Order: sequence, then structure tokens, then C-alpha cells
Amino acid sequence: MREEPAARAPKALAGGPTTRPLGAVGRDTLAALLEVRDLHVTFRPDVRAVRGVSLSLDAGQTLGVAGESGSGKSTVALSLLRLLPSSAQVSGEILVAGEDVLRMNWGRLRAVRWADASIVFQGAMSALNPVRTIGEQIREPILLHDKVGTRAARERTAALLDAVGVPARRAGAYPHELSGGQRQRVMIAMALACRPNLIVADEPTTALDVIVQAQILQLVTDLVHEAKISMIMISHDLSVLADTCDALAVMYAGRIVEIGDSRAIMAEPRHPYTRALSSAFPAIGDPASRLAPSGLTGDPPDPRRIGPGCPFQPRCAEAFDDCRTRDVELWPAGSGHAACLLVLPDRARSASPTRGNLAQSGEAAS
Amino acid sequence: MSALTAPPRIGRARRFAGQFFRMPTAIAGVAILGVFTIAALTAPLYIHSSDLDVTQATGGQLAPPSRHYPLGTDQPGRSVLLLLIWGARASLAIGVIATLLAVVLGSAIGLLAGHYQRWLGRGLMHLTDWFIAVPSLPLAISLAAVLGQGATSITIAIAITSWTATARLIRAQTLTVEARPFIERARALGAGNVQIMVRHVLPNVAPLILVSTTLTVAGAILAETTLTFLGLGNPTEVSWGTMINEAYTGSAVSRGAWWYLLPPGIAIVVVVLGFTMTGRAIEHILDPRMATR
Amino acid sequence: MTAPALEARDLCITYPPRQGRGPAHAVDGVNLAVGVGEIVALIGESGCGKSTLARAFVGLVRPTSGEVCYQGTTLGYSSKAVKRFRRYTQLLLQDPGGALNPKQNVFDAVAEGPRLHGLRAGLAERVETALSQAGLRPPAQFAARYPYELSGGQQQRVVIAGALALEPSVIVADEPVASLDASVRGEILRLILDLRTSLGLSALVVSHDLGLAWNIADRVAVMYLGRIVEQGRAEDVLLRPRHPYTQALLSVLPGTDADPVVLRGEPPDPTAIPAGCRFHPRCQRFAALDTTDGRRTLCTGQALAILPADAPDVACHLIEQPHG
Amino acid sequence: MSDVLAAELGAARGGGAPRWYRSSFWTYLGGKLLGATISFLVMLVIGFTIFNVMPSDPVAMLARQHPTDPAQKAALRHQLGLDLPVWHRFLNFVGHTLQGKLGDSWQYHQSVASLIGERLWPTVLLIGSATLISVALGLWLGIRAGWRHGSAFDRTASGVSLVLWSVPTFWLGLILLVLFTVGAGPIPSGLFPAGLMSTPGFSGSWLAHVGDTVHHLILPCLTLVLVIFAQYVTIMRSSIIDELGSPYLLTARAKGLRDDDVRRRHAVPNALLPSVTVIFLQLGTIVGGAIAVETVYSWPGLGFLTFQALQIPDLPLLEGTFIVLSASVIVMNLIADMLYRVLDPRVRQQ
Repeated sequence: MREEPAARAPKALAGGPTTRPLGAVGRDTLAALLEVRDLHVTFRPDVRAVRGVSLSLDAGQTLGVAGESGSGKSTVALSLLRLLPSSAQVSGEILVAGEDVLRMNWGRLRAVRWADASIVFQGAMSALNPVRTIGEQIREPILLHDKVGTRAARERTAALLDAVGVPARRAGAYPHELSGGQRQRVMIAMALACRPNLIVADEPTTALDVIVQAQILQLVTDLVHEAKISMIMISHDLSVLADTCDALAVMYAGRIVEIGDSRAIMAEPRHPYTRALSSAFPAIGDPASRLAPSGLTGDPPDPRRIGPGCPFQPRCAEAFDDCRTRDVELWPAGSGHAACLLVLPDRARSASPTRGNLAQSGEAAS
Repeated sequence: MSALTAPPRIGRARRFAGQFFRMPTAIAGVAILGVFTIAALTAPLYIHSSDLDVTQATGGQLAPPSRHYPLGTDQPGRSVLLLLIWGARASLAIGVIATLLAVVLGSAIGLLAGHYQRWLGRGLMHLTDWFIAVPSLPLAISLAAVLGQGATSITIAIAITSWTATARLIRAQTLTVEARPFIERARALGAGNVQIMVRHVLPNVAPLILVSTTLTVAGAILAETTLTFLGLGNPTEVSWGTMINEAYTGSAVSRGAWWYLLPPGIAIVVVVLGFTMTGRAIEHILDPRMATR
Repeated sequence: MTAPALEARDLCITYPPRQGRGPAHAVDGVNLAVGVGEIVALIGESGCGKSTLARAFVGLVRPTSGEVCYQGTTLGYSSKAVKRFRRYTQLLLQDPGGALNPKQNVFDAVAEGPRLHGLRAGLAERVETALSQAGLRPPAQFAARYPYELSGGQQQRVVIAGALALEPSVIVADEPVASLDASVRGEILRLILDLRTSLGLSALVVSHDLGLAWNIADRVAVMYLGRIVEQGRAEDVLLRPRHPYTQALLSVLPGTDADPVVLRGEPPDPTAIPAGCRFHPRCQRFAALDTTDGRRTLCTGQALAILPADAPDVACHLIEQPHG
Repeated sequence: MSDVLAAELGAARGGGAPRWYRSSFWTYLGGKLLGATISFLVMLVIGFTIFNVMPSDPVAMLARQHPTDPAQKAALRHQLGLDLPVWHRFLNFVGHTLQGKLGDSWQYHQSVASLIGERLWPTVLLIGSATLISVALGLWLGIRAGWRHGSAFDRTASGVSLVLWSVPTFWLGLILLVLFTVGAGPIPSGLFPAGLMSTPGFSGSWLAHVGDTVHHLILPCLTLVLVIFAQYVTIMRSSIIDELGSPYLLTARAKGLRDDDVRRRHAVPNALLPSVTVIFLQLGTIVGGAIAVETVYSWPGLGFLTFQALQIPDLPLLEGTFIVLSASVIVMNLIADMLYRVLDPRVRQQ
């Protein structure tokens, strides 16, 4: 086990592969709770789902990861606990409290799973075992990790169910007897069962109605702040993340294209894709989007065929020649970072950006 | 003016053939079926009635395999190899015909039971479930016994007892296909029941019908050989079942004449394997999940 | 005043009782009209009956009482009448991947409608125009493709092309963009808007997403437990909501600064509709009334009238002045 | 095979399950009992049609052995009640069957019911032991093969079961008979008895009798097991493979469970349900197998009785065995439905 120096001076912000979202207020003496360094995930034979993602999270901090299907956001979430299928080739480092998950032996990994970090999956209906009661499924990790008696485990389960707003007497019920909202609450109770330091919520409210979604989001944010647990929430809806998380990371084609304080990013998105993503969910009352839905032409990127240059170039309205050739990295932009040539101060950009992508690719509209 | 013309559909067939002949199980399966079918069809060319006639047998009684009789001889002295080839005709013919009857009947009932949810569908479903409750071999034995010995009664007996498996399978697949939104879209476009079944359900169920056919033939051949072994076949007709029956009733078993007992059994296993492997290969390629991935 | 392109008059749809639960009043008295060239958004939670209503509008579901009128004439349910009607009202579904037969290529999928309605003359041209109207340019490149070779957005465009091939006058879309990527969502909504301007198409879009209504709807109707509780011009309903349910829906939207009204209780159950105003068990305004207030009995006891089809209105006892 | 079974398993998992799934226990039981009775009646109709309507003239068949003049034939026809209208004969037939009066065997001049009574126990012993072993072996192997989908173990297990599925039962019996009784090469002859259920004229303590019967049972049971367990491996393997992709397994792994626990506590309970249904649906094939095995080993059960009934053919005896065998399969299916009810909480809960 490589001995990890306890205190690490934070990497310089500019250009460093590890970037620290600004949410945390100067608490950098303690090792970050979670630090991902240059994570690459490729599914055999040639699907490059994650192409160099780095981020870090301190205790009590919440990070929202936004992105569409194929952006690699769920792959990052699953790789944090090494839950990817065997066809995945993973490289880079994932340090949970300083210990690299990718190099842990199976015994140590199983001890970390759910005790240090737990996951709330999207489709609660299919993420719960249909033939076992919800009480059993919540007790399972408690009995496994905390080595307590079944009576203590039952009490903890009842307390957890109350905390998430599900009557404790429903512990004997089966998943198919609960509503969508209740099932998601059970998932949250299960995630809190072993008092983890980190909760990863993978699209926790996508399949729910607006009102139930609000209830669940409010529940998650209250529980997380109360217990000072850090959280990574994953969603395709930027505004949901901005409401619930301190920091925000936008992913596209397996990379982070923008990262920073969520309020700053929502107020002034620096990357064209972030702008398009936030305008895809209009704010009611904003005259700009009245009878004017905005979207992106072209298709989401195919992880098998990602060429040089900026992967967003084919769909970017502000692209210019360099975008097709020059590699982009997370450069400082405003209070956060963005992976786009537009944020570079130097004149690397050519004088006039050619009119968007329509000129170059004859690719039909998506 | 329009550059657009209805695109040809042969593309799909060529794509299927390309994938199919790259799978080892497919090649093995088709090879087996090919060899047996050719042997069975060309049998009359090199096997004369004299070879099969007990009175004109030339070999020694239960003689072990020799140069002249590669698989040895049977009780009356006929060449086991020639009997084996001639026997293939009966088993393949009965197996295939019985299966065609069973699969056509089963698919129709399965399709209707799956499509018409209301009384017609439930009625057919119950009919199938009641029929399935009756064990197939006792029913086949009874039918064959009453209809008298011979190929036709065995064919009917097998057909009547094997349509239910196909019906259940096709009904289950029809229900899954009908739950897909494109059926509702077709109905909203104005399609009637017949158009929905023929244009939308059938093409999506066809792969399973094809696979179920190969599996039913495999089962039919096993049933045919069992029935002939039990003495329900035509005793004068040469078939694998009768060969094994004679091995059982005759003294071959007690005298350990393995060369008379082994070949017909191995032939059955190989043919049945041939059908199952082909069926499994077709299913693997036409698997609806594969198509939509 | 020309008759509306599509209209529901006092429509009720009740599903028969199953396994010990009473009959489900999915649609419990609805008047809703879609004017010619107008886009109406019908907003509601899942289980409020909006999908059933959408299917009733295209004649897939027979109403228990009330009627569906197409350009003023009541829809008959004989197979001939329904078939003729189905040419002019087209249905869009939520899951574009599922809405296309995997064994059919794009040409056959689009030509399906015309072939069913016997429009075989000039079929290739009809399919080609439909594909390009739906934004799939150049059409020849898509004709031979199969659904699994297309992206979500392209699949939905093929479904739209299939509808356009029959030159419909009304499109009824049930959650048309709910399962599409955010970026592609705007493109499909803009296509629906373009079709309205270029072909004069009217559209009823059913969704749970208020942002969608703000994006493309002229008028908005909010549905709760089988009935419309508020309707009117999009600007009025979305910016100056008057029904407590609409206010609650808008208040919980992420990104709005209004203090969120998070309704208690579970989503409504169409087999057990509360007496009086059906929203009162979850209504924040009703909960705020102190117990002595006379109007409480109104909410719990007196049923509300069914809103008329076109005039903007609100179904609530606790509204002071009528709609502006 | 996997997709064929997937469709089958889908139906069994409630993909198209009829509405009774959610009704109360008693309506469920009532529904199933009604279904079983109707199956029984349908089976009686089939049996009646085959044995009484189809054969040209049972009396002619009967008279073939000993010469009888037309008057005697007419008397015989009247005595057998053949001159009554068909539906009347059917009612008599049902009445007699329910009272256990299955007519008399032409061959053995003994009542069919008594014959069947003697031969019932050996078949129950054979089928019971073979099924238990096959289910245990088949499920165990199927779970392991399915769980390690695509591994060498999986390929061999499914390959072996595919071959065994293709082997005709009676031929396999003969081969084992030749191998173990007549002896071939290294195997000494006479290792196992050549047939029957007990050595004729065996005397000895009760325990020795049991030992002798078991010694006779081994080969027939082995033959039946080899053929049936192969099907169960395929069914179970396919059902486990269906579960492999389910998200609740991912949750279980994320909880830190060992791979064995994920399989044992989560995948198997879900995969067991549809497999049990499909297995019990194929009980009929076990009865078929038993007939072949009993014939080869002259095991004195209903199967061998069916074979013996084929000699003349002895129609009343054949009819009797057909009815009893079919009734036993119907009862086994009923038990299966009850078992499924207990296993699947989604059903039991209501």
C-alpha cells in the first residue's frame, strides 16, 4: 500500500490535472474525502466512455455532475466503488480518504463499499430486490459492516425509515407494494444505513413526478447537510443540480468540460455546451425562451469515434478552425474552469469564428 | 424526380447469412443436417430392397464389423450400415412432417391467443393449458395404438402432442411484441387487427417460430424413435426405432453385440443435435434483443 | 368562429373495477378544445388521466360518456369512421425507439400510414417530402436504415414523418420529448413549432414538464385526478397561476426563486376520488384556512363545475375575483 | 435455446400472467382447482374419444382371438353398452372412471384398477427418486453455469446438457444395461441386476429387501436422471442469465456483499421462481421417460404396464394407464402452482 502523505498542499489551480471545486472554504489541510486523478475507462473493444476525469471533494461538500446519455457520468459514479463490468479497462487513481480504490484487494474494497461510500440508483423499482422485504434489504449492509445484533439492526432500520418519511411498520413490505416516491426514499434510507462519508446519487429523481421529485430532493439535501455527508449527485437536468449542490461539473464525451461553483456556472456558463444545456430547460417567465425552444443540432458523440480537437466542435455554434485540431483542457475561466478555446486569453483563436457547424459538416440534423 | 425508391429487403437476408455461417455451432448443425438429408434422399440409388429383405440377407448372424460390412450385421444378417441409412428416411420424414403440422397449428393458436386478449385469446390460452396438462408420450402411445401401427398414425400422434409447446412460446412472444409502443402507433395510423398481426407481430415473432420449429423436429424425432421402439411403428418398415427394438428383443443385448445397438442410437443423437444446434444458432442471430441493440 | 380542430365535450372515461378496487375514473368530465393552428399543452402528474385523454382524442379509447369532435363533427366509432378520422389526427408517443417496428426500415415505417389509407399513388414522393419536412435531410440517406441505426432524435423525427405522410391537421403528442436527451429536446419542440407555422398544424402536447408549455404552448390546461383545474393563455397560467395546484407545481420547479410549496401525501388514486374539490386533501390553501372558516365545508362538500372548453377559468372555491 | 426459454420464462414470470395473480389466496386456489378439474375432464374426453369412439369396432377387436357368431357379437355389444348413444356412453364412462372401475384387461383377465394398483408404487418410487435427484443436480449445475456465463464451466455444462437432451431415453437405458450387466472391457459383468425390482425368490430381513430394491433401482434411476437433469440445467441457467443484468444485483455488490452472497441471497431467489414453473410444466416428459426406462429395465411400474398393454393392444388396460398417468401429471401441476404461490412473495402477499 503506497503510503499517502496525510496533508497535501492543494495543486495549483491553473492547468493542474486535479482541480478543486471552489465550494470548499480553505479546508485543505485534511486529505480530500475523495480525489479522482486522470480516470480513464474504456469498455472492450473500443468504447472510450471516460477520457481523463479529475475532481476532488472535501468532507460535507456536494458536487453535481451534469451530462447527457453517453457523457460517461454514470461510468464515473460506478467506478468510484469499482462496480464496472469486467469488460471495463480502468486507469488513473480514485483516492477515498487517501486510499486508492483501484488498487485495493477485494476484502478491503468490500469493507469500503457502502461503509465509506454508498449509492442511490435511479430506477428504485429495479434497484431493489423484488422478492425480499425492504426491511431485510436495509438491514443487510448494517449486519454486514457494523457487526451489530439483529435487534439493533431492526431498530436502526426503523429509525432510518422514519428519517426518510416512510412509516417504520412498512419494513415488512415488498418493493412492488410501494409507490415510486416511497421506493426512492427506501433507497436513500438504505444508502444512509452505515453512516457513509460519501453518497453517490445517480439520477435519483429522473423517473419521478415534479412534486415527488421536489420532496425527494429536499429530503436528500436535508439529510446530507444534517449528517455532514459529502454527496455526488448525477443528473441530466442542470437546474436540479444547481439547486442542490455547491459545485457543478458538466461532462461531455467522457470528459469534464466545465467545473466550478454552481451559482457562478448557472449565472454565467463559460462553455457553449453548458450554455446549451441550461437553456434546454427554460426558466418560466424568461421571454427569450418563450415560443423559442433551444437545442443542439447533430447527435450526441459516439464514444467509439472521438477524433482530435474538441469533441463538441461538430455541434458548437461558436466553433472555429482551431477547435477541430487543438486539444482542449480545463483552463481557468471565471471562478471555475472550462475546456474551451474561447476562454483562452491568448490570440490562439483565429480572427473570425466561422459560422458554426452547419458550414463544415453536411451531417443531417439530429 | 425523387431520388428515393423503396429500398430492397434482400440486404437483411445477406446480412443474416453472413453472420450465420461464421458461427461454429451453425456450421456443425447445418453440416449434420446436410449429410443426413442427402444420405436419406439418395438412399434408393444404392440400397436395393434386397439389402433390406430379411429373406435375402447374406451376412452372418450378428457378425462384428468387417471390411464388407463396415458396421457389422444384424440378427438376420443384413448390413447395419445400409439399415441405418434407410432408417434415416423414416425418422426424418415423420419428424419433419409432424413438426410442420404442429408448428403451423401451434403458431396460429399462439398468435391468435396473444393478439385477441378478450374471450378468443383467453379461450385458446385455456385450451392450450388444459392440453399441456396431458403428458405427451402416454397420449401419443394411446393414439398410435388405436390408429394402428404405421408411420401415419405416429405422425398424427406426434403432431397432436407437440403443438402446445409452440403455442405457449409464440403466445408469450406475441404478448411481449404487442406490449411495444409501435403496435399502438400502427393502430393509431389506422391498422386493423389483421394488418397488425401480419405486418407487425409476425415479422417479430418469425425468428422464434423458426427456432421453435428446429426444436420441435428434434423432439419429434425422439418421440418417433421411442414410439417405434415400443412397437408402434410399422414392423416391416426399417427405422432406427425398430433397429433398437430388435436389438432389445433379440439377443443382441445379452450377447453384447454393441455394433448393432450403438449406431442407430448415435445416429439419433447426432441428428437431434444437428437440429438443436442449427436452431440455437438461428436464434442467436435473430434474437430480437440483438436486433434492437 | 370556425369549429376547433379537435374538441372533447364532457368527456368521461372509466376503467372497469379490478381485484377488489373500485372503477377507475381516469377522465372525470373534461371540456378541452384545440383551435385550428393552435398548440395546447395539457400538464399533469402521472396518473392524472392525461395519457388516457390523449388516446381518446385519437379514437384509441372509447369514452364512457361525452364525445370527441373533429372539426365540429362528433367522432363515430364504426371502423370506417374511425379509420377516416385516424388519417387527420396523428399520435406521437414518448418512447421513439419503441414506436418503430425493429423489422421495418425507415421507408416502410413512413409509408405505413399511406399504405393503410390506400394513398399508393406517388408513395415515394410522399415519403420523401414527409422525411424532409421532419428535418431528416437528405431523405435518401435515411430510407434504407433500421431503427436501431438511428439516434433518439432521429427516431422521433421518423415517427413525425410517418404522421406527416398522411397530411394530418392535428397532432396529439404524449410526452414527445420526455425520453430524449436535453439537447435534442429543443430541436424536436422547434420542429413542432415550425410545422404549426409552415403547415398550419394544430397540436395537443401532453406532458408533466411546465418548461415545455412555456417553450411552445399558446394555451395551457392543468389536469388533476381526471379533471382540468385551470386553463388559459400560457402567459396567464404560468406567470399568474390562480389554482393552488398550479402554484405548487410552479413553485417546486428547480431554478425558480419562489419559496417551494411541497405538497404532502401520495399521488392521487383515480379509484378513490375525494368528495367536493378533489384537490382539497393536498391543498395548501385549504390547509391554511382555520377550522372555523365556513368555506372549508365548500371545499370538502361541494363539487366544482366542469370548466368550459375555451374560456380561461379556474376550478377552485377559494378564488376571489374571476380570471383577468 | 436461451431466447426460446426467455420467452417461456417471461410468460412464467408473469409477463402475461393472468389477473388471478393479485387476487386473494382462496380465489387463487379456487381458480387453480377449477383449472385442474377442467384439465381432468378434457383428458377424459380425449381418452374416451381415443379408446371408445375412434377404434372401428372394439367388439371385432375383442372377437379376433376366439371365433364368435354374429348373435354373440350383438349380445356382447349390448353387454358392453356399445349400442347406447355416444354421450350416454361418455357419461357412463366418466361415472365408472370416477368410481375407479376401469373395466377389465383383455390380456390379464384381471380388473385394470387392481393391475394399476399393484404397479403404482414402483413408478412413484422411480419417478420420485429420479425427479428429486435431477432437480437438485440440475438447479445446482444450472445456477453455477449461468452465474459464470461464457466461462469454460458454462460452456461444458451447457454442451453436456445439450447432448444429454438429445439422447433417446430408451437407448441410453439399453447402453447402460449392456455396460453394467453384460459387462464390457474394464467393467465386470453382473455389477447390477438386468432388470425387475427385486431378485426373484429373495429372502432376508426387511432391510435386505430394501437393499435389494435399491440395487435394482440404481440403473433405471440413473438413466432417467441423466436425461431429465439436462433440461433443468438449461432452464435454470437461462433464468440466471436473465437475472445477470438486473440493477438489484448491482445494488447488492455495491453493499459490499461477496460474490457468492450476491448469487445466493439475491440472484437465485429471483431466478428460481420462473424455473420452477417451467420445470413443473414439463413433468409430462418425466412420465414419458419413465415409460421408456421401465420398459428397458422391465421395472414393474405403470410404464412397463403401458408397454405390456400395447401387445394386443389391450385397449382397456391402455386406457387405464393413460388416465392414471395423465391424472398424476395434472395433480403434480396443481402442486407446482401451490409451490409457486409460496415461493413468490409478489403473489403470496395479497
